[in-house]
Amino acid sequence: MLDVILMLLVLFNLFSLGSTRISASIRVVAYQGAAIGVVPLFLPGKIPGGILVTIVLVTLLVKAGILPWFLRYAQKRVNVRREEKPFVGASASILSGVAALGTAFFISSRLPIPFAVASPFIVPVALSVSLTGFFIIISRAEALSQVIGYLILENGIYLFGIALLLEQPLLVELGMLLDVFVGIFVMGITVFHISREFEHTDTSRLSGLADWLPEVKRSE
Amino acid sequence: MAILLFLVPFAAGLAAFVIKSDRLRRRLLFSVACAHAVFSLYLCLFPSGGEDYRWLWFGLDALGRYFTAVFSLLFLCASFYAVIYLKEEKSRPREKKEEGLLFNNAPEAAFTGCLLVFLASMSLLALSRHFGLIWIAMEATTLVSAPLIYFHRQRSSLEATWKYLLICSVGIALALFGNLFLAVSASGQGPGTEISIDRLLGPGVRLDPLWLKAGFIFVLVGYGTKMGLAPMHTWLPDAHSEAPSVASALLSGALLNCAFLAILRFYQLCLANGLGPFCRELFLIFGILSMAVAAVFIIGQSDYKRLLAYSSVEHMGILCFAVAVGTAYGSMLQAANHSFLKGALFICAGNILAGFRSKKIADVRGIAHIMPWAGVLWFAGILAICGMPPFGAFLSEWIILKAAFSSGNLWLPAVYLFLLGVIFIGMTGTGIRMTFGVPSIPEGKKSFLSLLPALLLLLLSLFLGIYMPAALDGAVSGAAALLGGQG
Amino acid sequence: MKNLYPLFNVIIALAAAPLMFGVINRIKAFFAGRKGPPLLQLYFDIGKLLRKGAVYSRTTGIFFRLAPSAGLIAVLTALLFIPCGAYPAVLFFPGDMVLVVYLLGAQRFCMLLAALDTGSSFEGMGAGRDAHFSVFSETVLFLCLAAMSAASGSVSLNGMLFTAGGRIWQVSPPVLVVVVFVLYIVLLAENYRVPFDDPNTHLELTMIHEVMALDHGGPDLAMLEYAAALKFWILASLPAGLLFPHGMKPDFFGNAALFLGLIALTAALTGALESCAARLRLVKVPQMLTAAAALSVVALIFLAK
Amino acid sequence: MVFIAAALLLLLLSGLCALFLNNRPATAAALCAPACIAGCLAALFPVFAVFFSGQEMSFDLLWPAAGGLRVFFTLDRLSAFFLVPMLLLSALTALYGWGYLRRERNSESCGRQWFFFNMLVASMLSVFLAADGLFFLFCWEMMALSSFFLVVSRDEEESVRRAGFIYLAASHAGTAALFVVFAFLSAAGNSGGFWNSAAFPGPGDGILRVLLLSLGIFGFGMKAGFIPFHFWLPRAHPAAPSHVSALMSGVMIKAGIYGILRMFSVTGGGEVWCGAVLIIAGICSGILAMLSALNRRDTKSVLAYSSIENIGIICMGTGLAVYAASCGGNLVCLLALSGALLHLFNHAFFKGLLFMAAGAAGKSCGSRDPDVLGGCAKTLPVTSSAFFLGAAAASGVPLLNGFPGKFLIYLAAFCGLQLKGSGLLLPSTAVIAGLSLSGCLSLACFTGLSGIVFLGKPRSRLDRPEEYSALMGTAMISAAAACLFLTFAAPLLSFSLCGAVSAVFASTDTASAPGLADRLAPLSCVSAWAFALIAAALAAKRLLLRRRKVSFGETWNCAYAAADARMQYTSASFFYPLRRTFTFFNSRRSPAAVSKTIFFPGEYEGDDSRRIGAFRTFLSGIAAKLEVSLSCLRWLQQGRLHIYIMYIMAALLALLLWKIR
Repeated sequence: MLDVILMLLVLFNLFSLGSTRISASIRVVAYQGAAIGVVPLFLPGKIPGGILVTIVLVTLLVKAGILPWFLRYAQKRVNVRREEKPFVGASASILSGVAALGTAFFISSRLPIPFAVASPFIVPVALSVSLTGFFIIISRAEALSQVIGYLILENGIYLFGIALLLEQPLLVELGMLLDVFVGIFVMGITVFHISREFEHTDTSRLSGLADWLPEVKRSE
Repeated sequence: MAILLFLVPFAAGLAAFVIKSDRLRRRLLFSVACAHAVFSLYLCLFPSGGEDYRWLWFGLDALGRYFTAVFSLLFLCASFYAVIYLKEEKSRPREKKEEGLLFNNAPEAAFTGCLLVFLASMSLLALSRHFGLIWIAMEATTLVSAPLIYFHRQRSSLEATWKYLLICSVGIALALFGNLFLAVSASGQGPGTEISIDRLLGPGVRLDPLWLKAGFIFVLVGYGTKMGLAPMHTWLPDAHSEAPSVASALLSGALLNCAFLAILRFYQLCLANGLGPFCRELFLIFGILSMAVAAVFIIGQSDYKRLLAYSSVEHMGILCFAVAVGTAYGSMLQAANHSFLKGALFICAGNILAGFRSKKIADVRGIAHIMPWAGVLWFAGILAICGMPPFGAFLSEWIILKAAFSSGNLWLPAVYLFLLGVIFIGMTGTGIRMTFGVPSIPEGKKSFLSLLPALLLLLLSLFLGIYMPAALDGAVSGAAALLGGQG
Repeated sequence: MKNLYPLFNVIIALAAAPLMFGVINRIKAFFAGRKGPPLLQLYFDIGKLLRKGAVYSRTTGIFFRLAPSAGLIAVLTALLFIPCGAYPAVLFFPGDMVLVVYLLGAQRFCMLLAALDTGSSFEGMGAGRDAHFSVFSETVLFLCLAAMSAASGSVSLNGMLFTAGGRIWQVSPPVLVVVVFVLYIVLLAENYRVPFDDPNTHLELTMIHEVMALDHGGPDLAMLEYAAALKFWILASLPAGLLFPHGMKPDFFGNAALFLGLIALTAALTGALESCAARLRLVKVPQMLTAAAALSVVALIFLAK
Repeated sequence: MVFIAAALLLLLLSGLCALFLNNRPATAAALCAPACIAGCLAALFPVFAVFFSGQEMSFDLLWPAAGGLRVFFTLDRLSAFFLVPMLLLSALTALYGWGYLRRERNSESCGRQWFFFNMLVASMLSVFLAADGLFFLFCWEMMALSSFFLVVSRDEEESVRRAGFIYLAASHAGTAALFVVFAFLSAAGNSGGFWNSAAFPGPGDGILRVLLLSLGIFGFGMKAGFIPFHFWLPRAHPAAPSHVSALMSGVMIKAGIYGILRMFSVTGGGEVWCGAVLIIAGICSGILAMLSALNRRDTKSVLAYSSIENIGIICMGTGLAVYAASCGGNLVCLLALSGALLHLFNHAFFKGLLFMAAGAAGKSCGSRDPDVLGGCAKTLPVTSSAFFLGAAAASGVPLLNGFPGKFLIYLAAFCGLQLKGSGLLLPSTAVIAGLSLSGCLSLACFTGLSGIVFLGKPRSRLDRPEEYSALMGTAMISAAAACLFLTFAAPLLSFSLCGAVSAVFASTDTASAPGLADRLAPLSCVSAWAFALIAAALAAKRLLLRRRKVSFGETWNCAYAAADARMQYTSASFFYPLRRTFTFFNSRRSPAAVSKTIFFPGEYEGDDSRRIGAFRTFLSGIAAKLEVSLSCLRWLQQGRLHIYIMYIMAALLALLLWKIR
């Protein structure tokens, strides 16, 4: 069952890579968050049920609830429908997502986990989710989709943590969650400011501060 | 008791958001800074009976004490300058010279509050003994310093803020990965080993080397982003050049050191588990790379705040280089010198900017003639940060050089000296161009008060250069001892 | 009595130096088929000048008055270090040849400043050329001295020309011939003779020594001319000392006569050269002196083996 | 040693006070100049004690700074030999500067200038005394820094700023090399002597020693300023105020020579190749510097070049000594090195004198271009006679103190010729040729310069110049007196010369070698005799002319009556033949750069800036290339967030793939 969820996560990755519509990717992120949220239920760990339930609920609330909602709100606020001109096209993105998966498997093959784990796919999938997030941040021009990428990156990390280290003191885990939460909010606020100042949120055009001027700028 | 270092500024910060009266808020800021500085200095110079303070995940060992003292002194001067700066900001017409567009500032309450919370989160970072907590503190510094950068509500600073926010968040996310890897490597001690320094440095704790290595890589890249190591330094020049000078001073003088501290915490574990050579190799690579990149961008730089930012990149490289060649002592000393000098330089830069209304080096001529104090301090600071005696950087860089020679490989000191030389030429050339000559504006503003903090910081570095009291020496070598530094 | 002989030699030099210019002029006159001035002409001139008053330019200052005397003294002092054939010099110490050459340089220093003191463009021109040529001739002279010292194994003029006696020729005769030749070239250059300078054109533009003497008169001019004569004697006595036949052990008067003869021979040679050779173009002068320098270096290298 | 401490304290404190008297120049000068003089005189007591007695004294005080920076003073015969001229000249220049700065236009910088002047003196004093490697570097940097601030004191002019920057960069490049050398020369725990050389590779110790020695020669040579490390000097020295140029030219550049000698002495003598390198550098400096000097139209710049030439002479002597020491030429080594040191000693005074006189003339006439000056000898008696004395000494007139040093080096070279088969022939010949050529060139140069500046008629309608200040006059007169005294006192120095030499080369036993005094005595006698005779001759002439008519007229211009001042020979025309002969060396353009108008040649336009020498243009070329290639790398920071984040990802993945296995 765990492997199925991991499988799903990978699929969500590829989908989010493929879609250039902001709302679609927000939805995918929400699903991904939900999937990660339920992972603890399928772990063979011996954790007192109350704590387990708390974790699941909080995670679901934050990752599948508040954050996607906030992103939608932000999208409406700055009013962008779709990724106009991504640096990498959809199909190429999907291929590179596969490449990221491969890399993740390769790296994790070199990192044998020193103890028994529920599924051998946890580490590679977590890594691949993070790499996907990375890739989205790099390849998308819209500020909002970069925030989404960041969220996916965090999802990967969270998956890693929650799947391998549930025994870790929860306070820290929740603190991390909280931090991500605040981080996303601050980013969102910045995005609002950007859209107010520049009347667009295309970060590829936010390159005024540089030590190197391309020809076009020089000529101006 | 030391937890107050965190609690007081935090509470004060929260208060600052709600306080209405400007004067009261400024007084609050300054008095908290004073109290913090005095207390941390006391803790640093007279460690209570050598017994490190502990309270569940909080604690203050020699390393923490040293870094706290340094950034708290810097914060004291910066806050003094901030008070004057905010006064002026209220008065002067906010008009940006380059584009000529009007802009207004963030509410002063938010600025002051963020400053205090920033101090609080840095203290938290120095205080915390748990890697998760360190990570939270680091993320917190990022989040609260973003509004500091976006003080001037204008496009360029917004762009800088966005870059800063995204790049640093990504970096810190990687650092989080590093923490998790650490937890995995610690899981050999039975499930749920808490990843706190004291637990993992405890007797008979063996960490899984492979995962520890991976963790260190993640942490180095992640916190290195925050610290401004090349090639992750890219946010730094933008943020430093766009932030108000007081924020730039804090960012480059205090924040970078704190990131370095976070990396050093991890380095302690690696040392204990015999990964010293591995870590030092990585430190060496990033150190030399940072110095080289800084050299590239310092030569022919056109914006003097960016110049200072790149010089920070260079000095972060020097810190790593020092640890790599095995002189933690030199590294600690250099960190202090860099904090003080860079703070002084940024405060001078703030005054120059206020006088000349331009960040372009080409627009600034003959500071020494129309703003004598600013000119003197600016040029002295530039010489000092290039390692000229009688300032402290001369000694620390000398110590590092000797360690590099004793490390056996003659290429290291050669490269180090070459890069320092190139940077020296770049910086002093700019300094001469700006300081001397026929002034490019009729009359500057001659306010000594706003330069007093810069003067104090320079004097501090001068003090480090010519006299080292036993207590201070003890503090530095105590901090170095934790990093396996023989001093 | 015997150890006063060197002093007598100096007195002979002082007495006979002006004669040499007379010799030169007679030879030139002979080549030109004229009768020419009497041998003692320079004596008469000096005597007449000493009896005259003085005329100074208003432009000139103290230097103009100081230079002739100082120059004369410098040359006189240099003369004391020159051995005379089979008899040693009055004074000698290790390295005295350096002092001799620099004393001649000191005389030049005075002459140049005196020339510039007049503010006349002609004298300035002469001074410039003198400075120009001396750069080469002095260097060549030093290289010759180095060669002589290497050959004779001594570091003083006295040792080279007197103590070593004829033995210096056992080292390598052909090389020493070269040295003598180069010394002769230096003699010509330093005394402003053809082919380096033409003492008796009537165009001040082309002259060096004469033009620098333009503004002097009376006792000053006398000292100037006398110093020039002494300088000729000194430089001539270097090759003469090398060529001196130490084999025959002459008594004092024989030695004096022999040495005088050698120097007179040099003078005659100069006269002959002046009457059949023309003056070089100024541009060529450095080239010729450089060639001389090259010759002396070659000599030095051959001597070193 | 309490005297030295007192002197340092006096200098520093008075300097600090001057810093706060910035707006009251007169007070600052009246405070600092006497303080500087008093300090120098106080420091002279122990120095003279060592200078004449010969046993070294030392004291150290632990200065708790990071890395255990110990202040470790040692005063031995070598440092004493360098300190005597340094202190005397500092006192003289302080006196001179008192008068010089008194009537400065922009009085606001005077206090600052005095501060840095006293800092410079103090740092030089401690450079010659510092026995600890790190402390030496400390003082070395302070010296460079304070002199830099003095150089840029007239910073309104672009050229001055440029000169200052070049100076700072050059000296820092040198210091970087010294850092390497001293990383090996300052092992922990100083054992009383100079520069603990425990870690330094000993003789015959392979490539590392060669590397370090050549780095040392580079680093110290950058300060000494012999070719090819001279490029900063002709810019910086003229830019500085005259008393500072006098100090820098007279003493500061000698610190480089001191460093080289000290390095040889602590690392067991130099090696043959060091000697060869020094000789070659010396010959190049001796000749090329004078050739470039011929092109200058600025008195002080000519003097700066002549400093390079004299450093070249000193290098020749030093190099010959090092060479001979490793070829077993004991006498040659002694003579050559003592010649070099003696010349160094004398040069301090006559070059200081020359710079002071040039500065005074420049102040009085308002210009330093020889071709607009002329004929000020009558109106500036003191200045002109001081300058003539210095010029005579600099061109090696035997009756003055410029000669004995050269004489000893010549003598050493001639002695070297005698040692057949010792390999000394080539260096000796080279030294003889180089010395004579550079000597003749400097004679030509200085006669031309002093003649054009001070003799003849005034070339332009300058308001009638007058002596600038009595204090300056006093300083110049006393410097001139020192020069004359040194002419006769040369034999008295022989003891301390031997001491200094044996401090450098412990191997050369100065006892067995025939005494230097016997070598030097004849010179003094001859000078005395010549002075007496000249006086006699003048008296005789006066006697002759007593009852005769002495009349005055116009200069005989070949019957051209209306010759005016503009028809005089200028320095350009005076040096034309020489420049023309040596065109190849000193300029890319032919020196006949005279813009032809229709009938008359126009202004001579040999601009000096482009003639500083091929080497500097070469350097600046490299710098330009470097800057361009660096600016190509700037696309790294091109402002696009995505690229930045890609850097992070790339770094991470690279490290992971590389390290994790």
